[in-house]
Amino acid sequence: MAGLSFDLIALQLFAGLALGAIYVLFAIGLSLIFGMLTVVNFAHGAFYMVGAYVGLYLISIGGNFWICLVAVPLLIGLFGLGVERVLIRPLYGRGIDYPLLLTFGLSYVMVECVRIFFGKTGYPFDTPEILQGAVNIGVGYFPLYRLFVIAATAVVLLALWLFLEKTSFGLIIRAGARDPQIVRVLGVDVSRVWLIVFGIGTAIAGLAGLLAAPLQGVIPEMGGTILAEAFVVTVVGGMGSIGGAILAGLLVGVVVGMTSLFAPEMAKVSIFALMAIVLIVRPQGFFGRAGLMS
Amino acid sequence: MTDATESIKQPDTTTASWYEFATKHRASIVAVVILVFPLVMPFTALAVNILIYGLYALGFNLVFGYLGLLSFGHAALLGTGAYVCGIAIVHFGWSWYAAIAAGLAGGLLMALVIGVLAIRTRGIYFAMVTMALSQCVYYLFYQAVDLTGGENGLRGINVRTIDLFGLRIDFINPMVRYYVIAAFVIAAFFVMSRILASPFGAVIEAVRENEMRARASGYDVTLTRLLTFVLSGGFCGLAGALQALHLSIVPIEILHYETSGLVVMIALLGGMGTFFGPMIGAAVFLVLENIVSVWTVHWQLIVGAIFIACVLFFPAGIWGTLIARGRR
Amino acid sequence: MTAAADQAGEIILRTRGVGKTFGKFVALNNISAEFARGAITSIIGPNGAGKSTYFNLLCGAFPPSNGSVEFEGKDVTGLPQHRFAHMGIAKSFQITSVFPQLTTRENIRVGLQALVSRYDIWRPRARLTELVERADALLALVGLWESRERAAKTLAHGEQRALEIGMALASQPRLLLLDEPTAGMSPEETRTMMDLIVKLAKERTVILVEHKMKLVLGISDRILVLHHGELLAEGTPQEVRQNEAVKRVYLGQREH
Amino acid sequence: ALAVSPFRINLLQAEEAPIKIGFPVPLTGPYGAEAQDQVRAGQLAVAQFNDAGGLNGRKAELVVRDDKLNPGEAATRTLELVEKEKVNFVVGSLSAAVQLAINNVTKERGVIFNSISQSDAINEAADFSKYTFHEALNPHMTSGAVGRYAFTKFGKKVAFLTADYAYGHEMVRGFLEVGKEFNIENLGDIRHPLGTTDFSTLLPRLQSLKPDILCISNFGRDQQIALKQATDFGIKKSIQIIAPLLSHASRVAAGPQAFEGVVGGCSFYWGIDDKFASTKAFNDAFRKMYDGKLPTDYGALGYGGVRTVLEAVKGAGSVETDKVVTALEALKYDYYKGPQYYRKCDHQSVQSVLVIKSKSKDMKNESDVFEVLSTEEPNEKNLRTCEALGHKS
Amino acid sequence: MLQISKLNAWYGASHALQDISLEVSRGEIVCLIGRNGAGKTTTLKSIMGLMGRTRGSVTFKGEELLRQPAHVRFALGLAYVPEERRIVQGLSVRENLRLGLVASKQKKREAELIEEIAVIFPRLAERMDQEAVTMSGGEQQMLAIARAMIAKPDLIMLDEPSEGIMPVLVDEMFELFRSMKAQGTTVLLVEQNVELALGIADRAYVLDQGSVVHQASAQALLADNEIKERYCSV
Ligand SMILES: Nc1ncnc2c1ncn2[C@@H]1O[C@H](COP(=O)(O)OP(=O)(O)OP(=O)(O)O)[C@@H](O)[C@H]1O
Ligand SMILES: Nc1ncnc2c1ncn2[C@@H]1O[C@H](COP(=O)(O)OP(=O)(O)OP(=O)(O)O)[C@@H](O)[C@H]1O
Ligand SMILES: [Mg+2]
Ligand SMILES: [Mg+2]
Repeated sequence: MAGLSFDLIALQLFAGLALGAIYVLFAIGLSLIFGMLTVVNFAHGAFYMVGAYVGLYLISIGGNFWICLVAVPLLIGLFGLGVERVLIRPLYGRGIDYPLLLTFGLSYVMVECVRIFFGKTGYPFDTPEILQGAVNIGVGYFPLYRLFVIAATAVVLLALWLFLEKTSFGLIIRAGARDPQIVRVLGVDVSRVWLIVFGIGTAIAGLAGLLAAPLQGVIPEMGGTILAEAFVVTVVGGMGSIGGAILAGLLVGVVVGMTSLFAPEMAKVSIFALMAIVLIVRPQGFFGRAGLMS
Repeated sequence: MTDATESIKQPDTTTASWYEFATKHRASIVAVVILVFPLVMPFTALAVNILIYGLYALGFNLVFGYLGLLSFGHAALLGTGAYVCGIAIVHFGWSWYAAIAAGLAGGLLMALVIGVLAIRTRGIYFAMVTMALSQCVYYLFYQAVDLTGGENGLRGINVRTIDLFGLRIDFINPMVRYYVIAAFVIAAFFVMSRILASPFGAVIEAVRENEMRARASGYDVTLTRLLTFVLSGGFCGLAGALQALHLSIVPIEILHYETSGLVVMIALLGGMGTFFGPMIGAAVFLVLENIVSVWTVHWQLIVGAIFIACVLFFPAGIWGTLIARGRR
Repeated sequence: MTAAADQAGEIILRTRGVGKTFGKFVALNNISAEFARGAITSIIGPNGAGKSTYFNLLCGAFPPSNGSVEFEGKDVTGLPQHRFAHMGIAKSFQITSVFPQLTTRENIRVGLQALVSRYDIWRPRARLTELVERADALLALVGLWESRERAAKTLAHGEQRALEIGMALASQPRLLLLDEPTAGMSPEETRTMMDLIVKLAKERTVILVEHKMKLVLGISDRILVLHHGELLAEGTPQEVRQNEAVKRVYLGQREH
Repeated sequence: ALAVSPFRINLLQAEEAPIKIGFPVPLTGPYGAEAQDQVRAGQLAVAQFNDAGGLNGRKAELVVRDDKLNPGEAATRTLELVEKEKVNFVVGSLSAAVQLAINNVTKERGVIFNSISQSDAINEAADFSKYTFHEALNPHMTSGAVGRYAFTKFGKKVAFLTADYAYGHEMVRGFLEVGKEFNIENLGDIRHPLGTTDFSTLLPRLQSLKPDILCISNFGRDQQIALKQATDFGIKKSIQIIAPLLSHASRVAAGPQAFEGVVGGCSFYWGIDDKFASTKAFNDAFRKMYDGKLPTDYGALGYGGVRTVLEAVKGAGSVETDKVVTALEALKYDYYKGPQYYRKCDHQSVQSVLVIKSKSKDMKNESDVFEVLSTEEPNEKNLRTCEALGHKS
Repeated sequence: MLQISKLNAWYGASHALQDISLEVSRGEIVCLIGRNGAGKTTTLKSIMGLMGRTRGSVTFKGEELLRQPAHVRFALGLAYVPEERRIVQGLSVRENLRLGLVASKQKKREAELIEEIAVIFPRLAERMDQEAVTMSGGEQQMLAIARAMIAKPDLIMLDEPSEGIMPVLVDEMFELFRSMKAQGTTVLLVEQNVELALGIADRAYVLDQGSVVHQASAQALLADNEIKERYCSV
């Protein structure tokens, strides 16, 4: 194949990092719920998909993308609160299997409801006007909208980091995941904390869905594929570690970027190969603590 | 973690009469059920699928329910069994029973490879490594188009008649197919019950319960885990081989992680760590999916809702709940 | 009289300069000690002195960072833990560690089985009736006969401690390591346990970690005192009791 | 005289079981909409057959099953259809792997299967049997038609973006074969895994190859996303994108922006009703039955697949397999898009291919999404030869 | 201050506590003694709200507790040191201590309070950033006590605090309880080291098989030979 210029490799690297940022956004909500509540949220992809559809709906009734950017996470977060309260709460302390099964069922229900209300075919989702087009980033052209998504990811991460590190929330959540009873004895209403975390996690999933919509359009099945990728990022980074998720997301992006260059058909399996290697060498992921959830 | 309120295995003196009856005549009940099963199912091919998935879940349950490791890569074991069996017939012209044996061996071997790599990890990480490795297996089979047919799947596993003690019987006949496959499944169930009742069965449970203590008691935890995983691979490999014969094709989807996920669901639905749970889970899941999907295209809504209800109201799974009721 | 008692006085276990570091922290430093067969040796020392760490080295839970462990004349350093159990070394855990969902009897039975059958996947275990009989005998010994059918996790704390000892005994060790066996037991049960330990020591070697000084001083043949990961003192109960350094860092002024 | 007494008719029907056509299609899953259209059109063909009196009064019935786009499920469902429902024929499928699975089950049991989805493999000797018919186009034909059109118009430097599976490879092979005639320069074939949702790491590479034409050989959602993201990356500014197959449903789902200016092939477009009376008749019948809805490409295939079988039954005067096979082989038909017939050696339907371009302006109605650029007439020369497929003679 | 009357509790079907009645006044040290399995832990768990099924009445500062979840009971000024210590895995010593503070209404800064407690348990101060579960048995016990004390509860319940603690420190610890009492904290103590416990306690209850079988002042109990015979040390 034609020569590999420096510019191409640099652009490819950038594309990989950019993709990594999007992975981080997909994964972070999952990681939060996964690592902190020990709930393997199989419905994460469904929340993501519903986020995109809610955005679609809001725009169709006259909203615009910027309103959606606020409203979608809010609505999906509220929905998440309801789900936690009614469905997930009875399952805490029963191990990781039950929430997993329940959210699996829930994802079926959510996807099917969307099919009933919006139909089986997908819809196009236009990139907002001022974010259309590509800009020169020095080594080549790159779509403006993708740059915007990266910025949005950074904002979400910063907010999350502040929330977890600058409040006692992070501490409570980490302790609560391992021994909720003692945390209760120490005066914390763990259920409320869990409720909030679940809400935040799903809100981020919804936001990710909305942001992904202009990249790929919306379709009821859109949550399925990202779920596996999000799991990989979460696990490679070490569960419950935000920093780990960021590092892993970017790494996965770069790995995909580079395999796309040299063996594109392996792009997908490279993610899993990476995960297998990382976990075989370091069973708890980059920043995970050993022993969690065993 | 917390004060989980699982059913404690406590033998009790006051047992419901049906339960007593059922335990006493366990073997005959199973035989009767297997005999009449295809007659009460919507169609025979479904009954065969249930047997096969039940066997698959049985093998999975050994690792999940008894050893306490959640594997998300069992599709690789099932799929390897299916492909090895199919390839033996299509490309090497092996006889059907040799191909089944090859499939079983393929499952064992694949389990050994995955097991050796993954067994060091724990908990959710184990689930993820096994999933990742099984994805790699998927890719391997996907790319080996000449052998496996790649995305188009492996076709041509057409076994029209089979030799049985000199008898040539018509394998196309659905009932014959059912009973031949049922014979294998029953044999597998028998072997499983021996394993669980064996001393090693106790070791498996001990390792699940408390790894540190098991080690101090003199058990090699890693080896026990590995051996259990490999045994499980044998059951799943056999299931895969039977599946290949039954459907006469091996779709690449058999290696997809959804197939791994499916077996988790089946085991949980039926009752993890119970002997008949996997088979019952397979029956309920597949029948439900079948009936509802003929009735409405929105079958996923109903199936999903039933899942949710099961988790909330029958956390021990269908069979697990029945046992708990029966013991009372 | 058993063989063990015949050979009393012979060295069953020896550590040569063993140490253990966790990251930068030196938990145990250069301990050389010998343990005589058939004796009760106690290890005492302040909290965090390194007693449990030392125990873990002796039973193979993890390998020492340096030095070597020798059991019955064989170098066993770095062997996996289950091999230690096969050789006849058993330990009880300081923090209770049982098989929570299994019944009390099954807990013991599984412990016993490790010596007989580990990888037999075919013969029914019900055939190993002898194991159940021995399990019942052990249950009676540690006073859990009545609770034999209860799941271990439903036992009260003290009962679980007794089960812990029973499980250590199950592997028929020649060397028994007991890490605070009576912690959490009522005085009455402690007394029973003490009697039991003395009885056990007739047939095997016992190494004991305890903070209950009356018990320790009463039954030990020899006492090692650890402090900050080092061997502070060593001797008969009398000698140790008189030792000023031991009084200062461990016993305190009150008469124990 | 028979028809006068309703009583007699009921009696007759009770005596003679209906002609059953098994119809496994992926009602759930990403191609649910297409499958729905296949069912609708199939029902139309059955209704027309029944209204015309059936086979001497014996009515037909479509037994629809959801194959969930999964070959294993499809094989199970086909077993159900054959063993339990005792269907006389099977028509259906919407994926290469699924049709091969169904075919493997039906050919073993001597049941006629008319496939209505694309694949090259099904024509090949290994999978073919005398009970196998292929109503749909195959990738070789669409790629050929689109290639012949595009390589003269847009340039000779060609790059490929291909889904890494048999169907994708088959499309590329088709392009390369016609490419030989036009001396195209192959700049490279980048293969992406099936189900890729992000092409951002592949597009810069393609851009740097600076081709005149980019062939996107994939289907469904892969294609929608690839086109959408290629648009975002500004690829269309300098490069003409072509695709062997543009499906109606994909275009609707992805919107005009993503598909704007893309040239591709298809088997049917409702807009050719000014050219063929059969098209008009089909459109009208479909509209009438389904509240003014227009049929799509996959719908037309469902219609053609069912109707050919039923017409052959009529021609054979029986539902006996061998007779129907003979009747099908002899059939010359024009049901919805001009003349067609099944080639003898591989039972491939020889038919026209439309070369279309996606519209983004001047749309008359919501189904008005393509403009037909040219029509390649049915011609056996555009198929792979029987020898190449491994058939004797 | 704490009043329990006719308290019953169950583990599944087994009736672990039967009509327990006892009371603790402000500023007292009250001791619960009894053999293994007598129901001491269960009593404390019921007071703290960790038992599934309970009946009867438990009032604290006049408020009925039984219907309240555990965190509300903490807010009312109750603290509990469980016998299994319940040191949280994956957290450092400091984080475990912080956990004791997240719900407290203390005005002082977190760091200050941690420093205060570190003065009482110097060993913890040395190990602030060690992962807590890797500490020695005794160290973990200290941490569990420190974690409960740090929020300055009105009533602290300790389940076998001297378990695994070395003799010098046991003495110091009981000294500490005495001084806590002096500062107005009420103490409800479960202890197997009966002599020592009675040495600092005001009153004691003897439990057996889920019922209170005896109650008396500490002095009286210490003098009681039968009690001494049965419950006092070796
Ligand atoms: N994994 C580890 N990482 C860091 N420090 C450790 C680790 N394990 C043990 N330690 C430290 O090593 C020292 C010795 O611990 P050890 O458990 O042996 O004490 P011990 O003598 O048994 O004390 P106790 O009587 O309190 O049980 C302790 O200070 C402990 O904190
Ligand atoms: N989780 C449980 N499930 C069932 N029964 C239990 C459970 N925990 C304790 N019990 C039983 O309840 C009774 C009271 O137990 P409790 O733990 O209160 O005793 P205790 O007085 O604290 O004993 P110890 O001194 O041994 O700690 C005991 O008979 C015990 O076996
Ligand atoms: Mg210790
Ligand atoms: Mg207690």
